[in-house]
Amino acid sequence: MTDLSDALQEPWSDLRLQREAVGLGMWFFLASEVLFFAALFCSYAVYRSFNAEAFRIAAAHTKLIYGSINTALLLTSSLTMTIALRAATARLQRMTLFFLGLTVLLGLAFLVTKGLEYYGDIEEHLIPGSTFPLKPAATEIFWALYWVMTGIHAIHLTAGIGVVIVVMLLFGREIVPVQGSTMEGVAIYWHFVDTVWIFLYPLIYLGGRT
Amino acid sequence: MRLAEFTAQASDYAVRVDTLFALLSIISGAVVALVAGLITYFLIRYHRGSRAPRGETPERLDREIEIGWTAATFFSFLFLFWWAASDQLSALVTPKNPLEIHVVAKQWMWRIQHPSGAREIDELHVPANTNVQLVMTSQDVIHDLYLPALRLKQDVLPDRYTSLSFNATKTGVFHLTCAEFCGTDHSVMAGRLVVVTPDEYARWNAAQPEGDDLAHQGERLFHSLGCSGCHAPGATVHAPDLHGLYGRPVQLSDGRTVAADEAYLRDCILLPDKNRVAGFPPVMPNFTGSLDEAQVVTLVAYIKSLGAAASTGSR
Amino acid sequence: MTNGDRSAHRLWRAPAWAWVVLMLLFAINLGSAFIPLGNGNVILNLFVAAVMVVVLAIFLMDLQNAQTLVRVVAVAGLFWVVLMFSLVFSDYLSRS
Amino acid sequence: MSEMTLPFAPAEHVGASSYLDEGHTVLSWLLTTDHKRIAILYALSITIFFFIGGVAIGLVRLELISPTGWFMTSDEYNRAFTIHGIIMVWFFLVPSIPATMGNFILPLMIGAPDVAFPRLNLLSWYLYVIGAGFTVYVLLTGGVDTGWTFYPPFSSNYSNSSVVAAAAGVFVVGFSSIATGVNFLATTHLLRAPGMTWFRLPLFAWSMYVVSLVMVLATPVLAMSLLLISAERLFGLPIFDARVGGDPVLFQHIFWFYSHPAVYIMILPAMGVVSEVLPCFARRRVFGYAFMVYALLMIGIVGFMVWGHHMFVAGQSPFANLVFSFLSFIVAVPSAIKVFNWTATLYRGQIGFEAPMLYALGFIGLFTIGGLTGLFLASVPIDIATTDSYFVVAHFHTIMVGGTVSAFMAGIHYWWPKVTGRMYHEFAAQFAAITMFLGFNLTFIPQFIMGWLGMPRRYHMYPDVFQIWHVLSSGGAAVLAVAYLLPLGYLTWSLIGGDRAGDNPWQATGLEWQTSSPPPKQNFLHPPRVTSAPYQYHELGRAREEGEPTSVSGQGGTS
Repeated sequence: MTDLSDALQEPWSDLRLQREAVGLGMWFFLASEVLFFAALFCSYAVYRSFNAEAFRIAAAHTKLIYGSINTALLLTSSLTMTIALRAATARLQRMTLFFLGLTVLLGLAFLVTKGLEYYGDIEEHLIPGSTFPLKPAATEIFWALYWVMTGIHAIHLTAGIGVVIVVMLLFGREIVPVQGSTMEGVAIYWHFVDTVWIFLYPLIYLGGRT
Repeated sequence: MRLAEFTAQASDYAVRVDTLFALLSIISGAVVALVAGLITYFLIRYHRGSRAPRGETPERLDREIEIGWTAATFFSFLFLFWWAASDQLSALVTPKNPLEIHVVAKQWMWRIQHPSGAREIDELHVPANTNVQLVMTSQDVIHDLYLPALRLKQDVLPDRYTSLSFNATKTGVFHLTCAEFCGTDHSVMAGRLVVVTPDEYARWNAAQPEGDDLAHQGERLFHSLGCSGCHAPGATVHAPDLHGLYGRPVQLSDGRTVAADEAYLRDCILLPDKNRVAGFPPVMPNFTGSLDEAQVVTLVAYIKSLGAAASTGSR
Repeated sequence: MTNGDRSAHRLWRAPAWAWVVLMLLFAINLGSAFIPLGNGNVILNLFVAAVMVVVLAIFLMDLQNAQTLVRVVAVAGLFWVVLMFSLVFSDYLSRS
Repeated sequence: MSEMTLPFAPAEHVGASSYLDEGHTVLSWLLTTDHKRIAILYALSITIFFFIGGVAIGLVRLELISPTGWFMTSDEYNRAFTIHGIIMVWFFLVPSIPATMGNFILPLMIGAPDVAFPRLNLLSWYLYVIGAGFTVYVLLTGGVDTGWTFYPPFSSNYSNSSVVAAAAGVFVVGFSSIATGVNFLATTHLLRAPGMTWFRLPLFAWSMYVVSLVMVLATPVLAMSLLLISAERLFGLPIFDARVGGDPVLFQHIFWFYSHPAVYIMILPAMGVVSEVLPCFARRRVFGYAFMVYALLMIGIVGFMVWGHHMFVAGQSPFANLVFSFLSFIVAVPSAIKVFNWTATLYRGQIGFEAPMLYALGFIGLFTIGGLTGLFLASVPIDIATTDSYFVVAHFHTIMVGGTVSAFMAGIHYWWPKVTGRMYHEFAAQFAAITMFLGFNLTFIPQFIMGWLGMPRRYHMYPDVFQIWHVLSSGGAAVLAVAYLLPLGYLTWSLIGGDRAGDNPWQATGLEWQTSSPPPKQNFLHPPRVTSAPYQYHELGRAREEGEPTSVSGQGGTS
């Protein structure tokens, strides 16, 4: 059980309590993140309720295929992340690393798809400004929100990927033992990013398809 | 400049606001006196080493005191809310057929357009004892029309109409100024509110150089911009008839029904795609950038006059 | 991983089921978007999304095993979101 | 030694090395994860920014002596009051008490060896420094002129100043408050000493808990509002652009969803400090402890529902105005309860007039005035008449400066001996406290008056009928400036020439007084155990009357 004491950090005297603290701290941070996105969703809701038609027209120009592929990718990455966490708790180091790697790959695939989608959007001049092709004017608001929402989500995901890679290095070189409190926080964060996407998907891609 | 330009009570509403202010001041004064008095008394009587008796107060009493003053505070605040809210609600009732004066704010001036067509800058002439409604919009950032003598203030927003209703009871010259920070010369975006008797107001209007009233200015603009090419009854292009439109409910192409008020008409001119009327093709050009707010005001006034004309049958 | 195999099996079975449910819900959302329901579309879509998030939170984020406190925190965020939406809309829905 | 009591200045503490002796290099400070050292880092940085913000407003007050201005252009004036607002709100008031006293005292008070995430704590200070860096950059590149409220479309499309950099600074410093908040929440939940139940927590710890909650839940919304106007300014994404159907008022909703609770971020810790200082110098338990806790929670939660009272004239619907007006009256109830409870705490006390007590009494007076004028502004008609006038300016300064800064000074003096191990010069401090109270009133009472008379805020040039009030106010500001500079002098002097304080110079209860001054790195040489409710000052008094040896009983002791 020597590796257990390695996992302990100041000021904790008990690994169970330390994991609990990391989980709790992470959940408090997520509550904060929820409010961060809530401000964005609230703006979206206000504008959509007053410009339903414009939002329908604008949403029809989003790339449904890319959005759907990305939804599947992220949902799957949540699965691999959960398995990685369970493996870490069971102290299966190689399995943890394998599933973390899979998660990173799925996340990167998401970003690549997102990049292709952005490329298509830019080709179609779907950036609010003088060359913006859609009418009425409020479609610009939808697309402004589109860029901000997906952009912020992508930044969150990129941060998540970065953290997972760092954690993999720490685990791989056995600087930090897998069963410590680290995985707890990483996994909760990753799922949260997925959660945000689950709401973004219908709001951005599923409007105006009928 | 005299202080009375700010502090005069130029309307009944101002008197009511001052009464509420006085009431709150008295209550607050009493609370401050009570708290300060008690603290001072305790500080003197129970300063360290004094001979006043000490000892515990019974816990049950503490609890009752606590509940007592919570309830007392709560109910007095409820009373104050009721008083303030009823003042507010009575002020919200817009009087019928007010004299409608348009205010366009821009960095850093106030442009006023009277229904007669008279215009002025940084000065607002209004008749006393008349219901006046200011309909205001901004050409750039958010401004705020502040009339201290009327105790009134309202933000003036870009691309939206806000309004301010009052009935001034005192003639005289009062202050008018911008209260929402709007950039470099915010502090000098000020002018005068001139309350005159209705007779003088009529005389003042007549003396203004501009001959046409707002609606006629709008009519000229309507023709010169080519609006009449589509919106005239005999036009070949399929466009909505504007006669009697003002105030009527309009069915839009996305299923909503809205009242054709000033904001709606304004949007129709500047953002024709926002509220497309059901059954018409989207061919209306967008006038954003080619019209300033003052011109939009005249066009809206013209369309409103069409509504009035249709109902009286004079056209 | 010699004796880890059987336990590994246990590790991924429950999450895998949750994943299957999530993918099904996702398919429902995607499919229903093409059925004209008017305003019903967005309501249905958001409802399904909410169910997905609940499934994800309970089974993948392990709220099922979490302490009461953590669950309270998870719900607290939502309470404040409701506050924000209801008070913001108290303005917008009553504007004339 | 019984479980209940701890002999005063126990022998075993003598010779224990303090946190200050754990390394003297600059790096030992910059890389520290000790909550006490991080508190000191924070204290130094916010002091610097307090004086930068103070210089800005000093220039503004000097300029306002003349109704037509005399040494600034209007643009310079606008930049001066904007930078004053941004720095004072986000770089001084918001972190003031939580990041310094909260960081230092909270773990001690609940008997923890450190905060839950010490490295996150250090990160939060670095985030503050990065945010501060942006702000300094803004200062050096000519400033920002939007007012601290960043209202679009002025901020997004019209201002010609460093709006994005200023917003970035505030955005980053926001994450430092979130980090502090998360840390305190986890600490309070999981690191309380054995026996420290929730209803044995001192009120300062409770206030830190509630304020952390508000920080964590409100700050991200500010971050988003600033992000959106930056996106609009940088990339032309028309989110609040009325020309395409956007609504600038929506920004105000989002902004005030944070910025009203931000007032509670500033005032709740102040209430916590005063709730520690008053019972100590009145030698009396806090009157109605449970009600004080509920009041804190009520203020924290209902405080989120009142933001619309900043928007009564902004184009918000009249119905929403009434809803927000009602909720604003409701949130005033718990604040009133707190004032009554503090007053009742003095009843039958043994009141001493040391500097912390004077500051705390000043707080109660100013908070009462500030709170009552809040009722004026909660009433829609009076708010319509006075919003955006000096009445509002005076109101929120009375709460935020009169209240929070008084309490901040009270706390600094109260815990100074614990933090440094030295006593400051008592008379100098008393003098400064009284000067501060008088200077404050001289500054802001004229502002209340001219605000009600109709003087709008953010005015560079103003109608000359208000000059007398402006001159009085500027005079008061000069007195206030002296009162703020005095502590800088005598507190610094106390580090060199102050008397040794001893572990518990005030004979206060509370776990932070049961360790040595300054405390050792791990806070307690023996893990403390708590056996009774806080503020057992009456026990102490009784013990003294009965001629028992001086001992600090009450909140626990070492086990």
